Amino acid sequence: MALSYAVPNFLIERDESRCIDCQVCVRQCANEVHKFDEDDEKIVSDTMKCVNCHRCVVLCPTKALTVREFPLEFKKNGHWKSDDIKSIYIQAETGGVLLAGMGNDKPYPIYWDKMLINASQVTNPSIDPLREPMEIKTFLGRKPASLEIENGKLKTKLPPQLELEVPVMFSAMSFGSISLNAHKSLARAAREVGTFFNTGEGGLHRDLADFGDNCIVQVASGRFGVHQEYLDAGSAIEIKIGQGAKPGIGGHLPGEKVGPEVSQTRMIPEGSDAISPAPHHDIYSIEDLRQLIYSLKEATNYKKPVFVKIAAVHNVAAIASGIARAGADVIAIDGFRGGTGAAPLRTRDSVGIPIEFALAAVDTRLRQEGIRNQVSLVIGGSIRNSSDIVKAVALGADAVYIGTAALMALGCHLCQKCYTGKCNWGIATQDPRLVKRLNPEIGARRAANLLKAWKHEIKELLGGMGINALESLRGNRLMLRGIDLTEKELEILGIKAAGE
Amino acid sequence: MVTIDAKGVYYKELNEKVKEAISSGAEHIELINVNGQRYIGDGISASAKITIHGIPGNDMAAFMNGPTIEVFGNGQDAVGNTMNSGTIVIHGNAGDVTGYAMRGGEIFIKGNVGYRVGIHMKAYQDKVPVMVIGGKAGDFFAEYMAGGKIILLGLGCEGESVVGRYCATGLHGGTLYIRNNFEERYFGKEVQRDELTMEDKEFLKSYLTRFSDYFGYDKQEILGLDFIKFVPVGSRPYGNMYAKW
Amino acid sequence: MAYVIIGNSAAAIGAVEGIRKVDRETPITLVSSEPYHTYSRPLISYYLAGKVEESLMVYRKKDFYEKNGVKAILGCRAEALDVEKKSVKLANGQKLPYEKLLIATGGKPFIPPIAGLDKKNVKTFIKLDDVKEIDALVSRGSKVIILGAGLIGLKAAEALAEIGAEVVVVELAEYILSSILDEDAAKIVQKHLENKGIKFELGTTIEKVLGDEEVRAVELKNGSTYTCDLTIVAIGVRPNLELVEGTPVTTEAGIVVNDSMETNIPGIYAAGDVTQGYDMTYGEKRVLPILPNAYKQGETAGINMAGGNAKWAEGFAFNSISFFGLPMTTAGIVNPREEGYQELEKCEPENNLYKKLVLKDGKLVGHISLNCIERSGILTSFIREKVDITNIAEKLLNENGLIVLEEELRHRKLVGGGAA
Amino acid sequence: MKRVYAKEEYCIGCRLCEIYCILSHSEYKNDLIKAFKKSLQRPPARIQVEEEGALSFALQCRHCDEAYCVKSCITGAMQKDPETGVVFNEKERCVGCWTCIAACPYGAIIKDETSKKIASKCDLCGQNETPYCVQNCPNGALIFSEEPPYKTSVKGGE
Repeated sequence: MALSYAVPNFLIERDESRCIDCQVCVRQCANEVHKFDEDDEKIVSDTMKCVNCHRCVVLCPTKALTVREFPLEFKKNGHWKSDDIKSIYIQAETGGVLLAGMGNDKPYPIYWDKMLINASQVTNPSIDPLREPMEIKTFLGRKPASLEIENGKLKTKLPPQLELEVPVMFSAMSFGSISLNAHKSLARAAREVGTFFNTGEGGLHRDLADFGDNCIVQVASGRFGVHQEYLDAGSAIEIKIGQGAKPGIGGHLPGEKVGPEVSQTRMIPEGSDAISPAPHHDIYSIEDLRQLIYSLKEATNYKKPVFVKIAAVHNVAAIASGIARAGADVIAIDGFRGGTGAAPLRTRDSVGIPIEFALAAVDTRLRQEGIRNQVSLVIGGSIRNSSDIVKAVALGADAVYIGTAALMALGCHLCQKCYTGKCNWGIATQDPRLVKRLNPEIGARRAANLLKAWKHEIKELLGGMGINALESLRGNRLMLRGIDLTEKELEILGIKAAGE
Repeated sequence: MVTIDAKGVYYKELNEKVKEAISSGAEHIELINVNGQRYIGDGISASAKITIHGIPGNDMAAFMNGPTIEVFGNGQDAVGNTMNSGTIVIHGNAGDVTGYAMRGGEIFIKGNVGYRVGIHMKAYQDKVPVMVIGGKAGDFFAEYMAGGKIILLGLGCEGESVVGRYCATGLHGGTLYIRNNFEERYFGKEVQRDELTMEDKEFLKSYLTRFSDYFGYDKQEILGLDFIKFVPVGSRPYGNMYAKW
Repeated sequence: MAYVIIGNSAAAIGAVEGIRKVDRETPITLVSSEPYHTYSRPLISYYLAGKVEESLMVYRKKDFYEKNGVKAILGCRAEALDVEKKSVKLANGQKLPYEKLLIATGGKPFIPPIAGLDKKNVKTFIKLDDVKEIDALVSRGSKVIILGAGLIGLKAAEALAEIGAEVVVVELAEYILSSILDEDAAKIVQKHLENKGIKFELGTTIEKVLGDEEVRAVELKNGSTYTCDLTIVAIGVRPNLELVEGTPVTTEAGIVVNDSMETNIPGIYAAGDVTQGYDMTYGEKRVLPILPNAYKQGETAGINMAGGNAKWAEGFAFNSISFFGLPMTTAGIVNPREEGYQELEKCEPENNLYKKLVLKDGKLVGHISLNCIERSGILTSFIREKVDITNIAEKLLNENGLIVLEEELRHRKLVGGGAA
Repeated sequence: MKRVYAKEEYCIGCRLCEIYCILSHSEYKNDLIKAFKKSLQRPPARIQVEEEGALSFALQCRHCDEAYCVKSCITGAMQKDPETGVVFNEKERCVGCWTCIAACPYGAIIKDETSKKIASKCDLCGQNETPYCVQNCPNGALIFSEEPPYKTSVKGGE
């Protein structure tokens, strides 16, 4: 084989004065970066293999390790950045489509950070959530245009609703793309906090059969693990049309990740590729989508809300309108920063639009068309913290999905190598030696803690605005002001500039 | 037997009636004057038989788990969509995406089928879906197929190709048995021909016998037909397409 | 009244502790012909080699008798047992009435019927007094003949070699340590001992003892002659049955006991090297002169004497011993003499390493771990627990771990410790 | 009594338990770097990780109610504290005969030949607090508890 032109990405620094040769790093690195050299009687590290996942750094009992960007620089070039050059080397060497994990990491503007939240001063006093009731319970599902009340009781029959104690759900991540222990962690956390996790297109493992009350089951183009019991198990069904990390293309779980458990859950033979085609082959139109929505409603006797999840793309507002009219109860929109276990790099980084714009556009459009009440809006694909959530709700979202943030709660250090199956944190892997690194008791506690913390923060932000119910903030764009935004951007977001 | 007259009945109401009949123990339900009502048999887990006179609408027997449905008429699009088990017999043609993503059960169609039929069929352990098509298939036949077996007889199609373009592209599991005329160039590069084994012959004999019985063909004549067997080149069609970023 | 214990070693101490598990009050009288506070008999070779001081040889701390309400009559033989009157007569004339009696008189060395072995410088190697006498007789360069290459003989040989004596071990069997090793393992150990200067004469015994008052030389049956300053007879111990001779207590090779350690006479118990108790690996009653068995028998007897309910039917041979740093543990049947046993071996003489597993019907009944003793108690536990190791025997030959166990047994081990 | 129990499904084979066990029994109780770099002869860890493929767990002395090591000890050095239940070895009287090793059904007693030959074993870090191994297990694979994590139908060892 000819010489590889690849250069190291990371530099591992070992402080010899701190290293006690305990070899925890050696044992913990699935990429085999560290090794004990018998001749020199010390640990040596192969920088080429390092993915900067921080597993060794975190577990090192004496904190003797540091990982840094490899300091090698290409000659300064305003156009050819180092990633551009490196990707050419890789492709020239392999002829392959560049595959990446997690979400778009390019320095596009983060619009969440260009919106500011209002607070009460003097007028309309703020509310202290520690003393006063603060309602952030959220119901997802179609709302009737009007309610009829008879003798003090609701007469109108409500379509099925999901009840959330926090306006945050764990977004769809399949068992296969993530480990069973990751699924267990999210399921338990969802139950503890009173929200939902989403199976993704990978079926529901038998160990999680009891978690149906906190589970959204997904139906995607590959229809893996989809059968009557599965549809019956979930509290809601999500038809996945697209996802933010890879709008317009399908998914592909490589055969090496299809071990016995994944095989059984997806109901496909061990070791075979699980290919989710780009489109559902029974959906080529809004009318076809309606057909699948109702086919699922028929199959579950109209008892469960049906979600339709799409990626945020250019004409998302029109598509969302069509979805609402097709009978979906909830529309989930995934922004261009949404994560994934594996996506072609170019798709991940250059397809789709920011969720902030998509959300504002969809909410506006549905209101204009007078059908906003017919669907709930759930957005995902970049939510990092509770203020992002508050801003999203003010822009019109009913709830948000978190994926990347949830995985970080479980230990993910965003090395973006999910597709290698060697996740050192036991999340994006099926290797039993790695999977057991994620203890679901610990994972569930961490994920639940995150949501609990955010719940408090949301209440505080609401209280600051003098609002005591999340419902009162929903679509209340007056609570937002833009900063560092163009006229057009402000117009799309439907918010005023700071100071206005 | 319970007979339900579907004339002028909205699909939702019709399907409710069918489900009610099944939950009250009916073993055989006859639907008459069916005219385009959708979702018949969807998601039903039972062993009942449903006989349909007329033309059922789209997504018949989607997610179905057990029943037998016999249609005296044509089927529409997405018959047996993602079905798990049961038997469907159609005394006519069937539309697009018939048997999409089906994982178990059987579909017998007397006539032709539309586009994208058998797409993404899959098998798991003892669940091996089977589709027997009397006539010809449209484009994208057996695309992305991951498991199961399809027999395509092409009866009455002499002189024209029994499959359309992009046949079996992306196929990575399952077996196709296709008779005589087809355009070789229509096939994706992911399939290859294979020899018929004794097991294949037994399988063909069993299903062709039932096909003949369902649709009144001369059994000896049908059993005498020759088939060409297609199997996947590999179970990982796109395994080497990617480079690690 | 109440409890009388004859003996002061592991079985007797086990009995005291057993009684006190059930009955904290009733006095116990303990009688020993030796004048010492209870001490560890196996430590006498360490004492001789100068590796342990006498004060550290105590088997239980100095306050043991006091704390446990034991009246210890030391240095006084129990001479006669009157079963009818329930009384033991001591050498000092005292008569000790008992309600429950434990006979834990141990073993006494067997002296073969060779003329001249009654001479002054012929010693045995059982008690502290033995080594004290030996210690007075030997010094660097002393020539010592040891008759018997068993555990005692070789421990004596090691100790004497360590203090600089020239040692010749004479053994009738074809290989050394024949009670705990097989021939392959014994060869390795013998070589190791020879490297340390010990000479062996195997397959022979003393034909003739030369000398007047003292032994000056021995002539062996194979024709060799060795001059010597000291002869140690260590060809085994026999149960010390003197106390029960002429009484209705049933004896065979030793005092016959049931699994409660009671003899045929109600109220009279026996434990330790004096008994013939059940050996689970052989499935028959045998004399099992090893310390852990003595303790367990004594403890069992004690509990039952005090009105508790204990059984001990898990006895089998097991030993851990080292010679000049070469450690070995062995247990159960290591040399099956009959058909129906499966033997797995790993033999690496270049590493002084040997391992053997003996199975019957898929279950482990014996093992030898020479120079690979780490975690060998797991093997011992398999014998005791009658674990079917058919599927893991090969793995066990290379690794003594719990990891090789199937899930159920592994979990059992992981949560072990509680008496439940 | 409270014992340290291993949950094999979450043991990640990092061996931090062994490392912290060494720390706990070193002269520098709070400084890993000193414990490893300054102690010339480190005694062996008293907890041992076993690993084969994806299966791994750490095991140390079970502090048996009916301890074979105690009953087999030829010198009386190995004892069970009647108050705390801790099985401990009195260094001074131990002669390193390893009979306890031959007796322990868990293989939990370790040869320590760093100075005088002695049998080394878990002492629950003095029982004052949570043992170091449990405190420092990064994945909750060791618990210090009255209740074992696995229900087994048959009694284990003793």
